Amino acid sequence: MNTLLDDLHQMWRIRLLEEKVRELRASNDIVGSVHLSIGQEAGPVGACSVLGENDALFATYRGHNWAVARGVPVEGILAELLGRATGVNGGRGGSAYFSDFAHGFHGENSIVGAGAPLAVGAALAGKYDGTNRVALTVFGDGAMNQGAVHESMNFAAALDLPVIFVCENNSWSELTPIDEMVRNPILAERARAYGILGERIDGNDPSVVRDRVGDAIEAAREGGGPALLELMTQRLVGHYIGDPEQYRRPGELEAAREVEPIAAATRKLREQGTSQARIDEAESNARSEVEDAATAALQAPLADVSTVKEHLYA
Amino acid sequence: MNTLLDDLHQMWRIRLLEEKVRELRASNDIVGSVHLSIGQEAGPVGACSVLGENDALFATYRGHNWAVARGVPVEGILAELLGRATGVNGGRGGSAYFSDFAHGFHGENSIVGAGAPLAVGAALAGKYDGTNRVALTVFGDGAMNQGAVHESMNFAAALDLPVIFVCENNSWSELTPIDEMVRNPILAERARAYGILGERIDGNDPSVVRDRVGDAIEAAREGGGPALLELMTQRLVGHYIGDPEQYRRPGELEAAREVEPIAAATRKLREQGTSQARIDEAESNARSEVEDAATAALQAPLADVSTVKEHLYA
Amino acid sequence: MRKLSYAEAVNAALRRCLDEIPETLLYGEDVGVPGGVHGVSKGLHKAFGDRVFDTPISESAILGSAVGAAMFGRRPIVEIMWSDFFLVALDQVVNQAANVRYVSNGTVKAPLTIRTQQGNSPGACAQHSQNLEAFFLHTPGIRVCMPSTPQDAYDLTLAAVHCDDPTIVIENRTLYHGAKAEVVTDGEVQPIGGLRKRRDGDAVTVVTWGAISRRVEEAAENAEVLETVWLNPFPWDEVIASVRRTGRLAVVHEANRTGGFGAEVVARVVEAGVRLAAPPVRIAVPDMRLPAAPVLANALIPDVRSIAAAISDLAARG
Amino acid sequence: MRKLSYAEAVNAALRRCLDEIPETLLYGEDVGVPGGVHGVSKGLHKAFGDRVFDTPISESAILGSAVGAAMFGRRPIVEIMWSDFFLVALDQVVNQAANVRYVSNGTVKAPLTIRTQQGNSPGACAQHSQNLEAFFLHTPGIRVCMPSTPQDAYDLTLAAVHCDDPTIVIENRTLYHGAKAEVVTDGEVQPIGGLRKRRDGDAVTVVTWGAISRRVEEAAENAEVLETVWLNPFPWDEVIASVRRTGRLAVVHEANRTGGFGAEVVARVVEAGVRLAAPPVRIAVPDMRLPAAPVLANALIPDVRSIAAAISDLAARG
Ligand SMILES: Cc1ncc(C[n+]2csc(CCOP(=O)(O)OP(=O)(O)O)c2C)c(N)n1
Ligand SMILES: Cc1ncc(C[n+]2csc(CCOP(=O)(O)OP(=O)(O)O)c2C)c(N)n1
Ligand SMILES: [Mg+2]
Ligand SMILES: [Mg+2]
Repeated sequence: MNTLLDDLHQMWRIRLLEEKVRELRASNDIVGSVHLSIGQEAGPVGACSVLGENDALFATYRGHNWAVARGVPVEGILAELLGRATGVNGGRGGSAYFSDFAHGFHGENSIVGAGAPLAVGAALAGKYDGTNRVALTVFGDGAMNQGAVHESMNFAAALDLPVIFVCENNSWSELTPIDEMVRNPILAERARAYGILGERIDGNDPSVVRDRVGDAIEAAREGGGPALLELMTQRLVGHYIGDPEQYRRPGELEAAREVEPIAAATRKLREQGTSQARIDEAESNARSEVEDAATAALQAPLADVSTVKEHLYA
Repeated sequence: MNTLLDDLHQMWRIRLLEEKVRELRASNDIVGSVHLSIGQEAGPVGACSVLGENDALFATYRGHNWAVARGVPVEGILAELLGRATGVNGGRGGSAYFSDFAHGFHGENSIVGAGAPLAVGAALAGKYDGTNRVALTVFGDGAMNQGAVHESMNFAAALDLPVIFVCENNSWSELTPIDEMVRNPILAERARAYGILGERIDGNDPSVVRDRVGDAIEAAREGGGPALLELMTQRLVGHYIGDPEQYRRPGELEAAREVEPIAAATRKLREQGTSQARIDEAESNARSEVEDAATAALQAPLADVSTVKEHLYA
Repeated sequence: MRKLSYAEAVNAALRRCLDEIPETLLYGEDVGVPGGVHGVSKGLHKAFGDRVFDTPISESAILGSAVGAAMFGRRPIVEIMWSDFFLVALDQVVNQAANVRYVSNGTVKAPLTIRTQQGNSPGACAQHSQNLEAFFLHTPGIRVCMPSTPQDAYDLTLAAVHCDDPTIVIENRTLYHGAKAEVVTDGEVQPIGGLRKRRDGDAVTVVTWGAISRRVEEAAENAEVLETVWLNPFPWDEVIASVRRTGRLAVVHEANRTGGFGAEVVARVVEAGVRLAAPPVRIAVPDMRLPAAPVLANALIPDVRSIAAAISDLAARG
Repeated sequence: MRKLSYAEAVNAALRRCLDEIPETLLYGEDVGVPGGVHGVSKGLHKAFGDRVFDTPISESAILGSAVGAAMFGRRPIVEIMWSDFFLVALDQVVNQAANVRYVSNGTVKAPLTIRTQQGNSPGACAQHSQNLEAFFLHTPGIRVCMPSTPQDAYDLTLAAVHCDDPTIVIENRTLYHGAKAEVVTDGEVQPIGGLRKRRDGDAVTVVTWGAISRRVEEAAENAEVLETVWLNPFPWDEVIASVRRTGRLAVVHEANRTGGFGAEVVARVVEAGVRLAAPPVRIAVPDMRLPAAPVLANALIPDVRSIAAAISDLAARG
């Protein structure tokens, strides 16, 4: 089998889900602010392919890509965003704060950096429950300046906990460029402060991510402690749906479209001589999956108001 | 004049103030928890000698040494600890949270790491008020793992603010050794993460501290931005008065007494041929200052209860 | 007079402060060049240069630096994008800003202004929907106001920046881009404090604050609606006097009921010995986390109908 | 039966939990090898090895890791040395722990226990003297208790660790090393909730919690003193029934008055339509920062005499 072709299919599943979400937001079937991951498909596809069943995954509000790559059903995600009873959290989480433990997705988080301490805890639990669990937490470049992320990296390092800190560097924190908010733009170098492995890698190539994250996971599982991986990538769309993106730099998006994961993978496959038919199939299969999921999600009943007060306490 | 001899005198002023505080705590004239700086006299003496009048200084609960070195009258400090009306804050701050703006001491802080953001603000103000102020904030080794300190270093770096981050590494955070709470024991190396100058220096030699802090201040004042200086030192007494210190490592205190600032300076002066009389004088002058201050402070009236509700709001 | 939206009114007030008070600074995440994620500070960086700037995503550093700068003579105006985000840095408000004046025995002050916005909006998750005014109102040393109209957004922002105490202005994103209204922008700077009587009536006194005030104003038949735009200082005398007259009290807030500031309002009124014709009523969100799905959130947040029903029910009782 | 101090009672409860519940972990700053800065966890690292450990000074990581570990089947017991220190990391309690069960629609739980201690002690500064229970009691999803006797310290700690919700146990350092008392350490684990009737009387109902309860018990002549050791869940029915009988209500807490939980108690009682012979009274610290000098702090914190005076005054009124 062809890994890159599979990766392309996985990336199309994310891309097309997000396109569908954008469509449903435009029609107001989905309401509220939505953060798309278009352009950031390679990281989750590469990383989740080396995460084990017992491993933990904590993402952010920009987490649809990680949820899909981790195996959360597209229909459950769409239903969640649509506020349906069949959503992964029955509509309680929404676009920016859903989770699906049954599928190994331990949650988005709408507080910047707040997923990191939770991941540390998941790894800590693994020290005692015999799972030898590795916890992966993903956050953005801007989150590197949040106190909780700093505390988590040092805490995991001091306790030799198997936590993989994945920083998706898409060069923007909302509307502000990361290179103006730090002096040392190579965020991976912060790993040295904590005495842990730090690497900046190509976040647009799923195989690179698979290899580097895979090695880090292996080392962590063997007791080597945490690692910080900086995935260089780009957000091809606004920070949120509706973002006028006035902050974009000249030529930025054009250049980004050249290197973005799906364009790159498609080019590579062509170079490798993969037939256009199979390349198209990777997209079309994903498209029908997303279309079917959307149809089903839109037919599902709205979240059940009669249960709105349940489950606050045990 | 002999700088080292002056430094010795300054260090004795701190040492003897602290001895007096310990005495007054034992007699319950001072109540509550008190954190002595015995053994950590060189840092403040060296650093404050190169701080300008308009510069800012933010310390911690272990801040009597910095207050004295900065020029806060010993009587005002003792009166504050004794809860007297003549205390620098009229008794409101106490041992762990007093300040004296009139003498350039902008406050202790009893929240670990919380002085750092305040210092960033003082430096920020200096960008606009024409003072070209440098802000120095001092904290311990353990505080390096607090989120607010991380945020402050990056914030100051990104904005090129003249903040000198002084980490007094006395190897203990309360009852826990710093070398077990971090993987990379050289805390100064964290400076790289922020793209700022970082140096680990001898914190027991006031002249070394004077030189290195002096250079950092100069660079910062010229727009070079912040620096992180790690002062290697030791706490010769408990974390707080009454600390049984069961955590001490074998031989630790014996070794520390060899290198502690006052012993070291005295030895050096002897080697330089300074007469014992002048060396003794450095101590005796300090002793009479502290004794007189204590007598005066003890005679001062208790904090004025009739004003206890004043100054909460403008 | 100019017609301004709520966001434009805040912007106009900030512009005036930056213009008239050289000590002011305006900063926070995306506040400078981008003009704010909600567009509230649009154009101000252009107009005032490096006194208006962006910061890293570091709330402790943002708030703490504002306290420090204020201690050194500046008048920083900083933004916490959502009040939920105070929770990563509350120390700098409660343990730092609130103590500056009192602990220094009145020798130092910290005249900073913290702008934030809070509450639910359709689809917002539990981490972006909270109403946290009760935390600040339990913190001696901090001033708090909550405008819900363009004119108040302008006036309160101005008053807050001129106030010598640390002051939190709690805005609401659902109001930012609503209908424009005529706003007096050249009036005197008002002192902090005071309330707004939104409706006359003698059956019930309804005390409310924040965006939900707009619903209350619409819902409250024959009630005296007092919007307490300033929560600290709180207009106790006026509220108590009103309840003395009507004999009935309802308090409406979007924060969840238990431990909300509505309890304080009820307590003060009864402690004052006001004779009530019927037990007081609090109309608030039940003690839940806020679910994202609008149908669920709407089942928890009082709307015009449920507020009207509760108030007329109170008017009829006793 | 063993005679234990308050600190020893907490220690005994922690030991039993570590012994009987393999999922428990105990950690925090100085909690492991040193046995806690107040000696509460003494001997537990020795007894339970790496299930009891020390951490960096990183409250966000301590609290957040406890939430994460709890989501993955552990029962972490973590310490926040002073409740004032929650303020650097409150996000992990309010935005994270409190949401786990509700937002996951009941599919995930976070059974962590957070031990802390709070309040003033002689000489303590404003940053080490606060009483912050009102913050937690305004946060749906969090359980809160506050023991003031060795037996309750034991029982509540045990109940908290066994509880499946995030639970905060608020201790008090002035009680840790006080007189020893006989403590039943082999009883059944009690469910959360419930109160303690400390005194019988029919003139006044006095509701109180925390260390100040000891003063109230001593001060309250002819009053029914109800110590609400559990604040969430709160025993509303019992409190309201008592006030119905006595017709008079006083609430005493060490937290500052405005926005304190005493307001909630007053509000609930009057909302229930209880007929009062005199207006309710709150006895609390005035809205100030806490000054370090004992003479100043003592001028603000209610003592036995002022509590007794206020209560008998209430008994005489109306
Ligand atoms: C503590 C906190 N501060 C601020 C915000 C508002 N906010 C949401 S996303 C965001 C930018 C984050 O940038 P980055 O970490 O680079 O992630 P990206 O959005 O680029 O994926 C900010 C400031 C928040 N949610 N939480
Ligand atoms: C946020 C916060 N967490 C915990 C504490 C309790 N505490 C006071 S001092 C201290 C140790 C600090 O160690 P270090 O930074 O090395 O300073 P040192 O005491 O050695 O000077 C701790 C944990 C605190 N005051 N604030
Ligand atoms: Mg980014
Ligand atoms: Mg130390």
